[in-house]
Amino acid sequence: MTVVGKSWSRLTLPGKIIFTVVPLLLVTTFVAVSAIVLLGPTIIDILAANLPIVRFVVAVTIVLLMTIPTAFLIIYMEMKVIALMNLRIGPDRVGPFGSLLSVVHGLKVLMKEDFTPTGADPIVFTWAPVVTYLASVMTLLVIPFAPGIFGQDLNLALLYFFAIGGLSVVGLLMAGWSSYNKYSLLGGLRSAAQVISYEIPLTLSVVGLILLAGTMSLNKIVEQQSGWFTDWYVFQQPLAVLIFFIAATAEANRTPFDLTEADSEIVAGFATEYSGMRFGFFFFAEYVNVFIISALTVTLFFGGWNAPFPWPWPVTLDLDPGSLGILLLILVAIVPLILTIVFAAPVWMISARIKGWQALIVGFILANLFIVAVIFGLAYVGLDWVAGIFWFLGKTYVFVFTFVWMRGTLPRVRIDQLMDFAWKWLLPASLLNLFVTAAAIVVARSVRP
Amino acid sequence: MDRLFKSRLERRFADQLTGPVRQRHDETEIRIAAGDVVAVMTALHDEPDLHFQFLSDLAGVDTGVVMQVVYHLWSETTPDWLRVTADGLSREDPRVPSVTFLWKGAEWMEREAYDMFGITFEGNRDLRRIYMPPDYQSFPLRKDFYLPDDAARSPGGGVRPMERTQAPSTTPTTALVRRTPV
Amino acid sequence: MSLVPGLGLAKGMALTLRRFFEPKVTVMYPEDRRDVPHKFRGRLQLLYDEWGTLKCETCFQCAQACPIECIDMGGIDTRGRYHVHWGAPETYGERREESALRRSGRPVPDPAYRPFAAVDLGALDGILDEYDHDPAHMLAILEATQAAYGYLPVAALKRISQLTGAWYAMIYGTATYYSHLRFEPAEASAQAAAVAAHRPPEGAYLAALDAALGKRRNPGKPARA
Amino acid sequence: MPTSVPHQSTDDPRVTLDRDLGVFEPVPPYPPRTEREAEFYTLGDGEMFINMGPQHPSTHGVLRVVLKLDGEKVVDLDPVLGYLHRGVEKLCENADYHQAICYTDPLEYVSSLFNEWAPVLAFEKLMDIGVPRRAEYIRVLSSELNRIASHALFLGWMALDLGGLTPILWSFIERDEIVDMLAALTGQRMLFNYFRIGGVNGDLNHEFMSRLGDWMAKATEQIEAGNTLLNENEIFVRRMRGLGTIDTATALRMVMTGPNLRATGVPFDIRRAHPYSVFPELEFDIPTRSEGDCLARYLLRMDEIKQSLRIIDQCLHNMPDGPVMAKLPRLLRPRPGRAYAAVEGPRGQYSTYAISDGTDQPFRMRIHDPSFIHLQSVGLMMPGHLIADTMAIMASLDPIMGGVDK
Repeated sequence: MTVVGKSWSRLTLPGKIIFTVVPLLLVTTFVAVSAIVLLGPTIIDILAANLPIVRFVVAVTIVLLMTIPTAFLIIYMEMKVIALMNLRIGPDRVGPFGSLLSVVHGLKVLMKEDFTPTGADPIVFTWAPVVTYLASVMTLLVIPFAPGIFGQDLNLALLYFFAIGGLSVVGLLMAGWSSYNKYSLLGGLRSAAQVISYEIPLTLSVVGLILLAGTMSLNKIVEQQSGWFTDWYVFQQPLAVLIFFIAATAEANRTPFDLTEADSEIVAGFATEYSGMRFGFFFFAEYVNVFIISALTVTLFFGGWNAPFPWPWPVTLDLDPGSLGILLLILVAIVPLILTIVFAAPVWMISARIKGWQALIVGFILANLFIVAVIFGLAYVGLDWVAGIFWFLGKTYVFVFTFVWMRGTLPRVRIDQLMDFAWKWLLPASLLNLFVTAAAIVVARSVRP
Repeated sequence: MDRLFKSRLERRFADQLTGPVRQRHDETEIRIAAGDVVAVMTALHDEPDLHFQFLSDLAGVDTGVVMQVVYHLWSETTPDWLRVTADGLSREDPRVPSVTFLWKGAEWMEREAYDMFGITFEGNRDLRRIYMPPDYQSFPLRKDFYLPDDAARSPGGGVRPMERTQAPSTTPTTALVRRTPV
Repeated sequence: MSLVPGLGLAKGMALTLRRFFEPKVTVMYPEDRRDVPHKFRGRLQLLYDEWGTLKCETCFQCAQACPIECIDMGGIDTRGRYHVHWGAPETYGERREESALRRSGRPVPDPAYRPFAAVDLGALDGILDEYDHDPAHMLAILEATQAAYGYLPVAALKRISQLTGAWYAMIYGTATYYSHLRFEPAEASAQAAAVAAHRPPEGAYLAALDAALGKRRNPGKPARA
Repeated sequence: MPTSVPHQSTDDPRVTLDRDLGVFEPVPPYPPRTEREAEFYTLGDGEMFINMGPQHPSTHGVLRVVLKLDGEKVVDLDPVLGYLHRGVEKLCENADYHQAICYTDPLEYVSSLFNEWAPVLAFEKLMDIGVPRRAEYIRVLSSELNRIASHALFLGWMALDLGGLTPILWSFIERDEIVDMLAALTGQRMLFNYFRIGGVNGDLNHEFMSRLGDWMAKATEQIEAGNTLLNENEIFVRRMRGLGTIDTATALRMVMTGPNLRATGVPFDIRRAHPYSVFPELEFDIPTRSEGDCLARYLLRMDEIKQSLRIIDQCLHNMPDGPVMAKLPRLLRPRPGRAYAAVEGPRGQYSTYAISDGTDQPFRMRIHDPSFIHLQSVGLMMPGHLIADTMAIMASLDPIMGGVDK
């Protein structure tokens, strides 16, 4: 054995990793820096010339990545909220308050065996979850999260939304058909019937709003609702909101309209034969759908990213941290220290039993929370997109909570009652809403053109 | 104990009774032959002074010598349980008429008695095994049933998953998937 | 159903929301454990006395009484000669198989007692008849049996158990409790006595102990020879 | 039906199977044994079989139902039993009288006390044993508590089979309190094994009484609160009303008993029709409903809970002093004879027919279970309804597979 081999074998595992990774990193950095120096201008030129494409690629990537934590959050929310309504505690072991349990679920799904049942059509069977998932994710592209934060500002965003959203039923039908299982088939066909029936009231309920707004671009619809919360369309179209929400529940296959995966009737519907990550895609798609439907409801009827009240005084923060010079560094170093001591002091003085180091730890945590709060407060006041995202997500999660709440309360309807409700109640109601809106617009224009 | 009821029964079913009417606690027991089951049960069910509308229980019994089928009936005309014992069924081929024409709900109880004792209920539309697998060949509640011997006669000892259940006969039969009536 | 459509749904939703904030009933199991009722019968454990020895005296009463026959126990009898076992094999051997065989009209083999010498049990049946097969007269039955055979053959105990319905282990317990009942012929007992005679007498130890301690022990009970 | 054609696994192309394991056809691989079987397993135009169970989320145990469907509509069905068959009757024949009671305990595992009561009554008749009055009152008290626990669980299951997640957990809270107090009384939470021939195993104790007192104070209020979730829920009521309707004559023909019969308007309750124990001394009503549908069965059980609370209240007030166990010989040997006893359980009539041949083991012990009887009327109610209603109808009859399969 050579000297090199001997000294290598004496290294601990972290040592081995460091000795391998550090030279690699050095080489990579050198190559990357030289590539950027040599080719940088060219790349920037190319990117600048195709800015819309770059924007699209970045948006798609971000949206795709965003769906996963969103789904995790909603799954956790569903577990916890329903548990609390059931007088249980729910997940509480993994992470603080069990909040990482859905992440663990995701890992579990990844590790599980992914099998195809005998008799299934492997190609269709494999592609079905992908179609469902992509159909969900693609609709996220047109939703404006905040001023300037959106994937694409389409003129026909609403139409695009319904068109792509309707695609997900193709995925469910593919899953139901290819599984070679009668329960799956029943689930797939149920979902087809349900989604097609509820597309109509869903779309019709929004037509009145389109008449009012005069546009199908979601950005413009949101901008028209700025100002006080009375400007939101919910106050001009209350019936439409109700119809939209009910139909959207059915579209997202949520309780009480979760007939496609009714576990007490048809086991798990279209997902009966799925396992592993292919099932995970369906699972994620369902929760992403919940988010999307809530987001669209907020966008259309509840003012989108607008705060319910306009900020009373216009603020422009002209902070230029660079002007502080070396002082900035000193501030960054000293402020946390000072704050820690400031927050630790009262804690230390509260009780003689609290030791100094304990008080310091508490003070450090409090100081950090304070700093974060200050930074967010400044950002909220100073940056309009932070405020927009705050309000948008806040309102959206109120609706997500409503979906979960309904799931915790309501039993499931039967398939014939579902169809009756769509065709005999929702469709006439949405038509009525449309006619009344149209008439009101005509009258209003004739009175005050 | 309803003494009047005893005399009523003795008068009404004088020809059919194969033994004395016995009474103990709150039970009145009559014994009839297997052939008379239809007549006696119909009379008990239909006649207004008897009016036994509730079939409480239907049980097979193997006494070791003969087979019996025991019916327990309830009526508002008497405070007693009426026990009707169809007695004297042969152990080789016990046969008794079904009472499903009066109580359709007796169907499964008769199936159970068939499954456990091998008693054939003539007129039951669906007389097949209910608990034991279809290829099981012995009757577990009979007194001569002895597990190590009798269960071994059935393929798999009577324990099989539902997919593997074989044909009840010893010769294998081809699959019979009937799609549409011919 | 109310007249206003959706009122029932709204009431239900309000109820769940109210319960959302109510205190929860979950017991966080490994951290806090509920108190088990005093009468709880599910504990499977043997108790120890304050000196750390097992309280169990291998009396087999629990195994006999166990209605679902889940207790399986074995032990040596008080004289250290016979290994007694009570559990599923005995239970099934004595009860299930036997009664199944008896009812199906087949002979009842008894492999468990084959190693013991066969004895003619004709006399025993007379004794049992005399006492009306009543397990309440067990001691008298056993004494009469010993009088008839000179000792208590295992086959006879088995037969008594069968005919009186008393558990075998119970009869065995009765027989071992009384010192005048014996399980082997008198010659074997005499042999054992002869072996015992070779040991130094117990009194010698005690006398030495008294001398060493310089005081008299409790003179109440004479030492057994 | 071994097919000799090698079948390639889709999952792993290297694996070939000697039979097509992935495809399970509910049609049995042998010629039909009866006309009914032949008729059922013959498919008409546009019909298909669907095999529900034995592993299905809501069959209340291991029940297998072969459904013949026309689209989503159920044309016919064939329940296949025996997945939980333990041969309890045979086991009881080979156990002595005390042991036999333990075997009946886990039959309907949510209402164990009634399963014990029927054989205990029959054996007491067989041996002419009188039971002390205090023991009778304790039996009534504990069994009515068990009835409430069983009904509470039913209410939750019903909702669960209709897709509601919450009620089942709320009713488990209710049941847990009752089961805990019964554990303080009997020593076990589920299989109480409390009734003995000639009395009960142990007197009332302080722990039980204090728990019972706490619970009684809030019981009515709690049960009412849980009910508002479903009773007025439009979705629930619309699904249940008019579903699985059965009329009085048919119910009698199907030998139904208990709440399922009373929901059709017959006030038949063995506690009144053929009184046993101390029920003649107690005051209670027999709630009936005339609709005979799932909603009636559901609401009827709710009324029964109130009546049970009434009975418990009276038991506590009238509880006499005295022993709880009759003086019995250690070895029970009834003289040859026959006895039949029935009790009114939460599902209907539990009864036992015991024959003694003079030994210490019952010669024959027949156990009659209401779940078994009620399950067969599913075949009568189901055709014409949708697949979603199969579970609702089945749940409304409240069968427990432990009792169905014995």
